[in-house]
Amino acid sequence: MPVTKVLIANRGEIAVRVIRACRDLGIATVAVYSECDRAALHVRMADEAWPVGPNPPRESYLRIDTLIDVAQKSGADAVHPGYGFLAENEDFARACRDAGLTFIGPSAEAIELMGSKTAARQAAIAAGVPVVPGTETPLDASVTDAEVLRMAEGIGYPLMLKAVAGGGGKGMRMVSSPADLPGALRAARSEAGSAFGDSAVYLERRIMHPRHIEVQLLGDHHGTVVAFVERECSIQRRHQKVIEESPSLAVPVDLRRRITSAAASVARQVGYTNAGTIEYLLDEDGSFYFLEMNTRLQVEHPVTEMVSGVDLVHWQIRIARGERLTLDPEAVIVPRGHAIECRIYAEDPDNNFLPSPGRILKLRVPHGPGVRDDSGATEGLEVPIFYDPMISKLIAWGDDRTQALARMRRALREYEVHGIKTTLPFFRWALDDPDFLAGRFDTTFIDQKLASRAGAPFDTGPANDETLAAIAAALHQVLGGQTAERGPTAPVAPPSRWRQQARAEASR
Amino acid sequence: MPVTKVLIANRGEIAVRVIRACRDLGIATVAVYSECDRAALHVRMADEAWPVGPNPPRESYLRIDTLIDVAQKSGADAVHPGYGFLAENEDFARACRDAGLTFIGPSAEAIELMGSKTAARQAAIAAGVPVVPGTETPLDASVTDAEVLRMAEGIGYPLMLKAVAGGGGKGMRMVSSPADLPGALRAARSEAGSAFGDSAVYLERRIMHPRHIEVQLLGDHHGTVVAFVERECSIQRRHQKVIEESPSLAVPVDLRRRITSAAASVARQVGYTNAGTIEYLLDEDGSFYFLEMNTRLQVEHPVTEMVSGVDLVHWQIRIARGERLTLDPEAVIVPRGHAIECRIYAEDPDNNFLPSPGRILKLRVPHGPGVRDDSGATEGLEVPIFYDPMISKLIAWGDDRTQALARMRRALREYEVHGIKTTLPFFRWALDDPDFLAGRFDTTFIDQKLASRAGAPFDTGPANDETLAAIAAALHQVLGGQTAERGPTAPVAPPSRWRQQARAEASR
Amino acid sequence: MQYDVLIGEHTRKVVVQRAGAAWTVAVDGTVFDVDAARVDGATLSLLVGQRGVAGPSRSVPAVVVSGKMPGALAVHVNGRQLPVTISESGRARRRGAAAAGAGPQRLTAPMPGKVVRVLVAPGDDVEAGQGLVVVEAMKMENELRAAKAGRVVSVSVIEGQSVDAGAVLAVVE
Amino acid sequence: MQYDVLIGEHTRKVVVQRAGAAWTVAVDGTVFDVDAARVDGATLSLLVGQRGVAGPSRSVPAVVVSGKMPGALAVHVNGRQLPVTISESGRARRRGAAAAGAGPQRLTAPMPGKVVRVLVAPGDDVEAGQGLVVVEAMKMENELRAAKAGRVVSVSVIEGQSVDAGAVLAVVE
Repeated sequence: MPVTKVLIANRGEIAVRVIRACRDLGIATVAVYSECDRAALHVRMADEAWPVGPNPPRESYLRIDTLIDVAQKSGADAVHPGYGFLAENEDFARACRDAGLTFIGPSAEAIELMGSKTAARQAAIAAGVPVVPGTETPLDASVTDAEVLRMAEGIGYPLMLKAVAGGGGKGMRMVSSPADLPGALRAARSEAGSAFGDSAVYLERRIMHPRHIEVQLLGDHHGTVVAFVERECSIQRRHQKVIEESPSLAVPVDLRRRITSAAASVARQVGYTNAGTIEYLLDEDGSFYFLEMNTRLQVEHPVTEMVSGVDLVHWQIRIARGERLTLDPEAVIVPRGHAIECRIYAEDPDNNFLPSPGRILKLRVPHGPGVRDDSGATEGLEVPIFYDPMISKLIAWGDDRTQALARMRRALREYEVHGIKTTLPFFRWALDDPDFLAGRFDTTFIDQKLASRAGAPFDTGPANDETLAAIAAALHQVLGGQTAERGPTAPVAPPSRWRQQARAEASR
Repeated sequence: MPVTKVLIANRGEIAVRVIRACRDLGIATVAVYSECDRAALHVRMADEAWPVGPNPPRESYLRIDTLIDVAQKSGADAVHPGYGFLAENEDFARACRDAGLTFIGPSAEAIELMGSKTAARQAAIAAGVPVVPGTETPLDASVTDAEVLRMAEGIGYPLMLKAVAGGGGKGMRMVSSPADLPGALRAARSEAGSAFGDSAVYLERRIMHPRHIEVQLLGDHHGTVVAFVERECSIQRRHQKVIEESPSLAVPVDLRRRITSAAASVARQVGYTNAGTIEYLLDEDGSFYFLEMNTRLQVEHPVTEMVSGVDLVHWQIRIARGERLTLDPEAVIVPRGHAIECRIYAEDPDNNFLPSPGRILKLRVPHGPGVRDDSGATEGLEVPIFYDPMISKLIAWGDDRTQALARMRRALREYEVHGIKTTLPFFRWALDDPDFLAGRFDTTFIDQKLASRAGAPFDTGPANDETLAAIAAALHQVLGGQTAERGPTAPVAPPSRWRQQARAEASR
Repeated sequence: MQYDVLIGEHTRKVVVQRAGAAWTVAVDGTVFDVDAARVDGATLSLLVGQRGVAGPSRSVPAVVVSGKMPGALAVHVNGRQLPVTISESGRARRRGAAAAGAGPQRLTAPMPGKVVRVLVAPGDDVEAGQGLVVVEAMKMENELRAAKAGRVVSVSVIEGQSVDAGAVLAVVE
Repeated sequence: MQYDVLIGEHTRKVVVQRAGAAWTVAVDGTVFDVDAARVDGATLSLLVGQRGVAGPSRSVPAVVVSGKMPGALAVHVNGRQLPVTISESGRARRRGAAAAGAGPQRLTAPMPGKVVRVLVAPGDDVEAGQGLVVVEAMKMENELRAAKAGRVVSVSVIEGQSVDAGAVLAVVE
């Protein structure tokens, strides 16, 4: 299957990431953009760029028909879906195939199969991989509360209600006693219905202090599957990963062998090709349970690249071309040093992590040894309100975890984004937390820490800072600084005015 | 020896590099600056910054007394010299020691010893390392032409005349026959005299097509010396390295063992501590000759860091603290992948590589997998005329040389510096040269290629580019772009006007 | 030059005087020696020393971005963003009060979005920090909270309604 | 709008017309459909298509920096720096000639430095590209060369002399 010109059906940093990989391989790139993304970095970096519609994803980045049409008009022979949007949509994968386009990802069948959590559980069981005890069939509206209660008895409390089509914590509820079940069931079904168009849920035993551990893998079209050293993704806020690292402090070598080979057998079980990830819950006693499979390249793939030396996007493309995996499976489960990633969002951590869209007036990105920044942001760019507010992934590598953390702390200090609020102060705080540094955490870590902080500001420091700010402000006036860094495009008045006010109020 | 607060007796990218290393280790930093460097990046990044005098190096960065004074006033307990300036000045190392400051580098004695090329040759011979046949004693003005001619007979023609105190190609002459010797001797001595204050020279057999290969090493204060996989530094313009890589295509594993252990024995021979580099000439027949030892951290150290995973500046500091080297000598001679560095200068490759000082109006630095940028430049900064015009070191890492080159090509394409000329177009050309890509080169490579190009422009492309430029210029007017990107500091009028004129004339 | 500089709740008197090539800056009476250099229109490199304590050697890079309202600045020092209101002495108090959001609190939408839940009704007493309205934007539900305790006097949106940035959602008195 | 755009030796007639949200740009008669968006005061994102060949889809990021002289621009496209002189039609020829350096060639110092060698004397005939004066700056010796063949009419510096940026070193006619 030829891959000489790739349409990237995505935006932001992952579109930029894929463009870079294509450049490395001498492959032409076609970007697509919604109205507000016209001047975005991925549009400027690609060889070609085509409009795909208005700002709402449903009318642009999710329009399969438009994307296929643009791919054909532009003469692309392959499509990379990135992550999110249509990356795990079997209809899109199928539409590409039907249009004679190479879909750089797994088969539509694999996406469909692993997209159903219950089907995925069955695949894992068939592969002899432990799963969290729970129901094996979807519980749609037709299943009565009484029946669900009966199943729940067999699993035991506390348990989790999860959406079959779920993800990102939507349609998820914890139930600690039979009495709570009916209400939770109703809530979860309606949330799932509105979020995924499918109200079916399933039951799962609640592991009390689990870590979220996942295994990246690659499969070629010749039956070879390679699994990589694990990623530690327990640092989550509201079920959203915010910090990932590799390797995990909680995974000794023997366990690593078990979870990686288990991941590989699940992939073989379903004839999986291209890049994918097996997610596990790791219990305190060291036992692990298959959680789900992500049939796409993941946001956090760089930490695996940093410790394995493997360019996963290069391999996605080479696999799609039909090349054979030549990686040494023994080598890629041995981490070279340690890597950690912080997902930097346009959110105000001192305001309940409220999205902070707007124009980036100044941007200073860290550099130097062991630092990598995968970003879609540039000075002058407007962070739109329509999409995921992640503006950058900051990755630090070190010979060991200590060095990786030190470099990340240094990079976070160097990183400057002006004009919008970001989660940088949150990460500066997190990387000084003794429990995090010691590796004492599970998936509830951040939410608990945040609760215990009761909204204490992250963007904080010695009172002396205010004195320095006063000095800077006065000299800025004296030295006649620019009255506004605004460029020719629309100013960010409303959000910024709002933030200003909110801050002033918050400081009462 | 405590190292808790480091004065960095340098400027530009290396000062920034050392500041980052100190940050990683939780060490406070003191920057120094000459008048024109007041707002430089290293000043802004350090914890403290102190003025050390006017712009000419002799009056600021080379003022030992001032630097020691600032170190003591600021309460620094250690000094890092970077490279260049006082990095290889034994008086400075001694002055630090006498002032009770830890000099983060080798001993004054080692600097002095290896600073004399003839003494260094004798040390190499004593360590059983081959040297280029030549004279073992300095030939100062007292040695007559007749005597020199006699020595030359013993060595054979063609031969090289080199300054004993030399470096950077100054006071260097090639002599192909006895007739040329007296004239060349006069020229070399006078050049050496004015450049180094020492007119003494020595003779060396001329290796016709040598590669410049060097071995990085570290020595601690407990007798341990570790040598790293070699660096290939044959890509030089006028005896100045411009592209370095590691490993070298010309060094098979067995040769690597020989040159690394030879390097280690020279270091042991002189009781060398901290970071240093042994430079070799590698002949076409695979025989290698000791050339000289650099008793400092080198510009090109990042390529070694990228393939070894070792932070050399961290180790410089840890060694200075008296820590023991814990690196596995077997591991660090096995390269992890391949790394390559391009030294980006503020020079106009299309104008005989004339320095191009001035103000950086816009700067876009490449990012993404495998790319590292060590730079002292930021937007708004003036590149001063008083110092080395290198503004950045761009380093690319890849799983193999092909991937490293691909990523470097991608990064060079992403790199944008506006307001001054840089050598970026030169590197874009070099990285497409088939001989370079195939590894067919020696130290004469670039100068030969440049000669054969007879000044053909590097900053070139399809005529179509001019059409696109015309479109951009017209729309820039129509859309009302800023009439000048000038900031509050002095404009760069003369150089830019000059360049403009030169360009217009060149295009006749 | 003399300025009133409001940061948070506290207004500082800042007096700036030339001192040769550098500056003497007094903040509420504490005197600093400051060497200031511009990098670009928004970026300053400050070297700060406290009078009698040390020379002006502490390196403080600062970025000052101007806001919409006159005198409203966002000042970035030590990786922190501090909203500052500055005015030449005498004219600060009123603007300060305004910036501090005295009087009725008008809860506005931070960005365009959809109201998914209204958590209070007119007449309700609310605590500082209590959630009032939930707006969905950027694929996330954002609970907008009361900045101070009071009584809800009006709610101007209903669930499912789309709102523009800056739209008033509710007023608390 | 109609412009005369001088690049190198060749002046192009560029006609720009609105076409809905985009533009039609004719360069010496060849018509392009162009979609243009500003990123900042100097940066443009262009999507270019040749009329009848393809839609405006080729992505061309361009940075346009203004020079000292009116109409003098440095345009960066495809990683190249192209000096451009632009003017509304009719007024380009003269400026163009000036920019092209017609008449006697005044060799000026690109930056402050020290004259280490003077390689020619008044009356010498020189080839295009021949070295005239060597100036040391940035720790390097830089040979300044004749842009075109001619006769040296004057040399205004001597060896060892310090020169400022822009100082005339020699004149070739």
